[in-house]
Amino acid sequence: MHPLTFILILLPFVAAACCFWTVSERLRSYIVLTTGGTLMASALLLTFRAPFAFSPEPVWGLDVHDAVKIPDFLLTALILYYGFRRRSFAVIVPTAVQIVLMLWFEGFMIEAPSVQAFYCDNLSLIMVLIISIVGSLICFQAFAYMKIHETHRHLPESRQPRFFGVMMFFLGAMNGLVLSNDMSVIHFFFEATTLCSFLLIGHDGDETAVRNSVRALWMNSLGGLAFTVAMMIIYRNLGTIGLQQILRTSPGAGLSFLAMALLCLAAFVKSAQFPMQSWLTGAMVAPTPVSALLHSSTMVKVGVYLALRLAPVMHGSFLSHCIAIYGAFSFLAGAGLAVGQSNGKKVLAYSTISNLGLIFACIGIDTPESITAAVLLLLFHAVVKALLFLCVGTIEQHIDSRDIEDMRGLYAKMPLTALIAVMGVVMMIMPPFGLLLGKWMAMEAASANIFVIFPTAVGSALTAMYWARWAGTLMSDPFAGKFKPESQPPMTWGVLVSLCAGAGLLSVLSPWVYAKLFTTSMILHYTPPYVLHDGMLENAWGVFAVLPLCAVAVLGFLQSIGAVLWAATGARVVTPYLSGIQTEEPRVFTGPMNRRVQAQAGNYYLSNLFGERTLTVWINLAAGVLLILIVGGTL
Amino acid sequence: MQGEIMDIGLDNLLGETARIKVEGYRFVTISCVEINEIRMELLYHFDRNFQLKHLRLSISRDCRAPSISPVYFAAFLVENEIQDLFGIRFHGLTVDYDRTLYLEKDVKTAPFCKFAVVEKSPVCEEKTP
Amino acid sequence: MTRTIIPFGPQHPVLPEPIHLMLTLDDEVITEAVPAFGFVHRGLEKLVEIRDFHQMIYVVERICGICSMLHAMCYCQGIEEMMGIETPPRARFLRVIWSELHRMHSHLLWLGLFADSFGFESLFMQFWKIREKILDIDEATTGNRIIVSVNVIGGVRKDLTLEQTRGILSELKSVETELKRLETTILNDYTVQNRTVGKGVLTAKQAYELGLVGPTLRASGVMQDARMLKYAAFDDIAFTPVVETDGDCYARCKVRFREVFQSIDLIRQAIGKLPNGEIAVKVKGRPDGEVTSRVEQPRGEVFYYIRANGTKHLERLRVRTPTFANVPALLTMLPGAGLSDVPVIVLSIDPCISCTER
Amino acid sequence: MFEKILTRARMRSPWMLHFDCGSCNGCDIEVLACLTPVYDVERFGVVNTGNPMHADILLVTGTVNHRNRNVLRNLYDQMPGPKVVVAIGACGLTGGIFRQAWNVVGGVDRVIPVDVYVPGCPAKPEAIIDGVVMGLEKFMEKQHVDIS
Amino acid sequence: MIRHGILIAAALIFGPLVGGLISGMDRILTARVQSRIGPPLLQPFYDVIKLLGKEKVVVNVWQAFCANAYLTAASIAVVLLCLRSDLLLILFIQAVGSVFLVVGAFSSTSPYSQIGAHRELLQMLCYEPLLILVAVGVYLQTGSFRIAAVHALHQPMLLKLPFLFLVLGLVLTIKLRKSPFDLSTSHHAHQELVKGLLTDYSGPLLALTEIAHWCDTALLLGFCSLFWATNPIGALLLVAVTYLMEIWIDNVCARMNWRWMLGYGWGMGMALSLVNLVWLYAR
Repeated sequence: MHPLTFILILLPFVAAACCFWTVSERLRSYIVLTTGGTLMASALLLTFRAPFAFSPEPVWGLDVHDAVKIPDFLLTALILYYGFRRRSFAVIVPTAVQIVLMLWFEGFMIEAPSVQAFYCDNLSLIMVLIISIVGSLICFQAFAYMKIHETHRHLPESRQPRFFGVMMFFLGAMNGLVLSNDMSVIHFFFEATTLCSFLLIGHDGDETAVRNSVRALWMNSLGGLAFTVAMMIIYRNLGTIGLQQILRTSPGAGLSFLAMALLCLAAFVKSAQFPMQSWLTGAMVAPTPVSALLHSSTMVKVGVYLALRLAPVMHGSFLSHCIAIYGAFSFLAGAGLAVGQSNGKKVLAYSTISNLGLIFACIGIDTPESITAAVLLLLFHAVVKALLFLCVGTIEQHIDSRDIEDMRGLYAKMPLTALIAVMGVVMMIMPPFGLLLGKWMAMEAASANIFVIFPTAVGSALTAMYWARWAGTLMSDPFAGKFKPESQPPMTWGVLVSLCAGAGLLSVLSPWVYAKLFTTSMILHYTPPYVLHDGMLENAWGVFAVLPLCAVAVLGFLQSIGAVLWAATGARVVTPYLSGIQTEEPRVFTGPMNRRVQAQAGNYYLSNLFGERTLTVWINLAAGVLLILIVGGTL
Repeated sequence: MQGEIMDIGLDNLLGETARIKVEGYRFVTISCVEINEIRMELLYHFDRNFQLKHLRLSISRDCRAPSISPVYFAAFLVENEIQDLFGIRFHGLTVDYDRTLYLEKDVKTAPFCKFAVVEKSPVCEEKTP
Repeated sequence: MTRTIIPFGPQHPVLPEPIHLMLTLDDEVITEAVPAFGFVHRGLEKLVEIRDFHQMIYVVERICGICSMLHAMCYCQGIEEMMGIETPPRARFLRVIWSELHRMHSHLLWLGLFADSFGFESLFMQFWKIREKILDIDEATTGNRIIVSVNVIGGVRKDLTLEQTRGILSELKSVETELKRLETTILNDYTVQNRTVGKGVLTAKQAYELGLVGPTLRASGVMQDARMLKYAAFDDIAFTPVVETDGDCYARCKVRFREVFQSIDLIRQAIGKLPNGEIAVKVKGRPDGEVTSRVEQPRGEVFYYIRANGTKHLERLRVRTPTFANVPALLTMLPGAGLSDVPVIVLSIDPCISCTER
Repeated sequence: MFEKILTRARMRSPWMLHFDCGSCNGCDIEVLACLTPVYDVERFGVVNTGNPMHADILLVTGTVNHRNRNVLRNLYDQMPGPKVVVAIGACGLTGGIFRQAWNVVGGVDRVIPVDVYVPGCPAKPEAIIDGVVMGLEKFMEKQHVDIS
Repeated sequence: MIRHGILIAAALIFGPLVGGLISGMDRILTARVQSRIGPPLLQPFYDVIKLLGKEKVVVNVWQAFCANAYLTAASIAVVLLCLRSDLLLILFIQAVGSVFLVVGAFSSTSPYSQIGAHRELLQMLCYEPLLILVAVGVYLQTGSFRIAAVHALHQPMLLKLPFLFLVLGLVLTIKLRKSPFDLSTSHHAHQELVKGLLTDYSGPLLALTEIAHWCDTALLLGFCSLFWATNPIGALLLVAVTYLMEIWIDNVCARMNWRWMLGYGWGMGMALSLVNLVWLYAR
């Protein structure tokens, strides 16, 4: 297990350095491919090893805690430097305070911590799998993407070495974060991801990119500050900064809920929950692989990961209830804002916020069922959302727009990508796919709480609305004769297809994924809430027939495809109904003055109901109140 | 015929119309009558409390008439109709169907004319008022 | 805001007749409405060259099937004025009776279609059920349901017997009671009011300046009704126009609904005062000169300009139908309305496209 | 066997599309009147679909003019087979009183094939219903045509 | 296993059959309300058989996919109802059908079809949360989302969930496309959107959507019947009364617009559910 852990954490760092110094594109692609492949293999191998905990032998008298200390300071100092360089007061102040606090903590407070440096249970394992497999796939796709991206932008010299360097570095940092047990080590990786995010958002270097990257940086450094303070309070109260040690304290034994609240605050910031969502929506200026990797499937998941870790100790507390309501609210608000968007990436961003909110709600409810829901949502959301992001990226490079309106009838232009995107949408909202399984669990678990179930119910309807609208828009197209997939670099379609297939397969296997995660070694020590038999997940009050439904879905799918073939061969093709004045061109009718007019139907974005500008103010206000409630309630 | 009839020329049509509007008359319609090979007659009918007033404009077939639709919006429809059916062109129409209100694209004739049915491009313009 | 462009018509289930409206919408709110015509244009006015002035009655009756009687009446009155013919009093009263019956069936038809335009199918059925009674009267008295063809120059072709007048009065009685029952629904129902009140508002000034006519104008508070010209027998019949002031679709509905009762009243008066005597006079000579003639049709005032040259063929027949005058109102009312209000607003002027284009 | 059931179903479920081609409204409103309580053509399964994609029977009233002939053609083409066209009224048959007007093409059969002619000016609802029922019988002949 | 097989087969056959019969009865009753005689009882079946035998005319081949998927989802939902499975799951699957119907309508470029699709989405937006809340009410009453638990009750749920039953009635009105909610498409075509989202479904595909709609009807009425699950006669009576109310509402209302629907549906539905749920929680 030691080598696997080290490979997972250190190999990306080495690869990052190599990428950074490699000019040759071919060599760089080999580096990334090898690293990605190794990471995937190691992550898969790790599944057989978990759970475990260990500390490596000190090298030259330095254990992991000490080894990270200096880089941690360097990293924070680097953030401070960027704060000065961008002249952002909002970055400088929290970072400076953070450095001072850290100096005090490391210098005066902490004594040799005797905690294990690394710890891996099923939760970490899921995160590692997501990071290593989905992350690597995204990095592969980034090759094809960045090539076109840079051609579009006519850069004098390629910035790809830096880009891939940061991406690789990020993978290592993420693996480190989820495998660490020592909170100060986690803090180091936490800050590292912030920095990576900052660098990647600002990658294109234009004005909006820089502005949005600074916004992401200051918001996240607030999170970092909250994390530091929480760490100090915990150490003062409990005398340890090992996560497992904290979790083992029985509730009420000197555990400070303020610290928990602060940690949750840090988690909310990382997961871009309201009212700190604007950094994530701003981050959409980054190249799409970045959005896919950092801002949907991995980095934003750090927040829910942290909260999940802490869930057992918060069980039944006021804080926990507040988080549940806050999460449900976030789910609703995110979905509402997504309805009002026509910018594809923004829809994805809000949908991410919304889904993370749902996960938080599950964590807040804190029953075995809801925790199961949270974990499944986390897993499936990562895969499917990454897929959708990559689809949008690919589409964007073909049609030069990320607006949903411009994707109208995309099926005619790029059938493969359009179909995969529609599949992605289907997997987002429909049974028997994993996300809906998670949502089903979440709703059944939330039913006991009226404050949670109301926003969840409405939010879920909104979610279905904006996804269905998008899927429909992609397919909105006059009759296209035969299915001819567009030509795309293998790196692109390969990744898309494998993510899509992977998500589908994972959905079919979800009962066994559940079994693996919850029954072989219980996640977070919860008793497994569902019984698995005949491929169905059952508990006392509900049953989700995963496997039978999958079987029926496959049959239905095949039959429907048969219908498509039937329609494609035997049917007469007519132009759509246009009040009898259609012309031979599919969308054109003869209008007034004998002009040929193109009929069109724009999507409804209900801008006066779900307009971003007005709605955001109210949502931020409400979320602010809830946050005050969360933090204030613990005092 | 009921009501007062005024003969007017191309140059004072718009002025008269505007005056009539100020007096509170409503627009009723325009009737076009083909007199002979050259002349056409446009009758502008107005109404105020069931009192009719008619402006009679004699116009050469190949002249453009000024449109009164900027004064009376409702006139645009009938002017377009006359354009289509009699071939008299109006300029300054608020909504100009360009002879497609009733006619298909390929029709170059003026279907309601007895004497000279083929449309000619207008050669004379009236003096601008 | 996203743009939507819809071809509304020529074939569209809420439009009984082909007219095309190119609607541009932002989020179901109309920003622009451009109409296209010519789907019904036949060029009837030019038929004066082929048909003589007697035969033209049959043509003008078919300008529009719904107001056919009033077209013919207007035409005949014009020719009569031109030729100096004095129609016998009984014919004038009979014209009033049939024209008001025509107005009733037209308004009932409209009320049904209007109810249908906001999806109130059962109300549509009820109004059309009542309307059948009027058509039965028409059929019993003239031999045809819709195009009654009673007018000739110099009078009418058919007479009413005493039994027939009694029959009409008793039928009207039952029509009146049945209509009273529907009053609460069409005027006071919450859902109906929701769909009609405040939709397609025209102020009195707007309505007047656009040159609107008929119920559309009167619903905006302008008291103008061609029956005030006291043509036919209206000088002997007590008559005050129905006027509403709100100027919205609801007001138009109310005006028409009240006008049905008014028509019942007018018919009763006409039958009560029906003088005895001839129903038509012989016509001699050919028309010459020019004349204008106006009659209040169900949809508003129709304007005929007739020019004759002493031959049996008229020189020019110009018909300005009420819908032709009301179309500009449509273009003023539609922008700003919602897509779901389009049928309601379009129907609120009671469009008759076959009149408009002739 | 299935053919029999199908033909039976077709004859019992004629969905109609009404297109006013330039009629004077006389026949139009009579067509609508067929749907209303006194005549209630839904007894025979007739539904006014208003949409060519769903219709089996096309009821055309009025004369064809130069502009709406394309519309009529379009609507006819959009209807899935087997389909029946019923021309209603004197104008729909020949152009009627309007046939000499300048913008009149003539009867409906100048543009699309007509199966049933319903005379009258305007045609009475009874006649229209009769025409529709006669149209239904055409389905017997058409059962093998039009659909592949 | 055999019992399950029989149940599934029964659901697949009788679901649409019952839905079709109800639709036939609906048409007769509606006609009677409108002083007409109306079509024969089996009219919906004639319609569907005729449609199945019509020429294949398509606008976009994916409509075939969507119509099929709609039918599949709708019938699975009915099957699960008969198997007395999880209520929430059934609702989700039912929603799948609607989504596919909408996507199919989107795939035509006709603006009528697309606007119809949008309105259908708004209708779903209106009724989906309400349906979930009704299911939550059932859960709070029985302690389980399984329909089997409803059947185990000793007294009708209606007594404890009267307001939620009203909410279900509201949903039913929207779902059955009755006035005032026949926004996206309606049974008779006199509306601004022609046939709305069904505009470009034609022939056999339209038949599929029609059968699927029967399934939906059967499903929702089955849901209604759960509120008096203790007694089959009571259940039947409840469903009959509910459906008569629907027909009555359909015939005394004008069609409203979607803004009103969202306002009224959410306002009324949420308020009623809130009252009922709070009462259940408080107990």
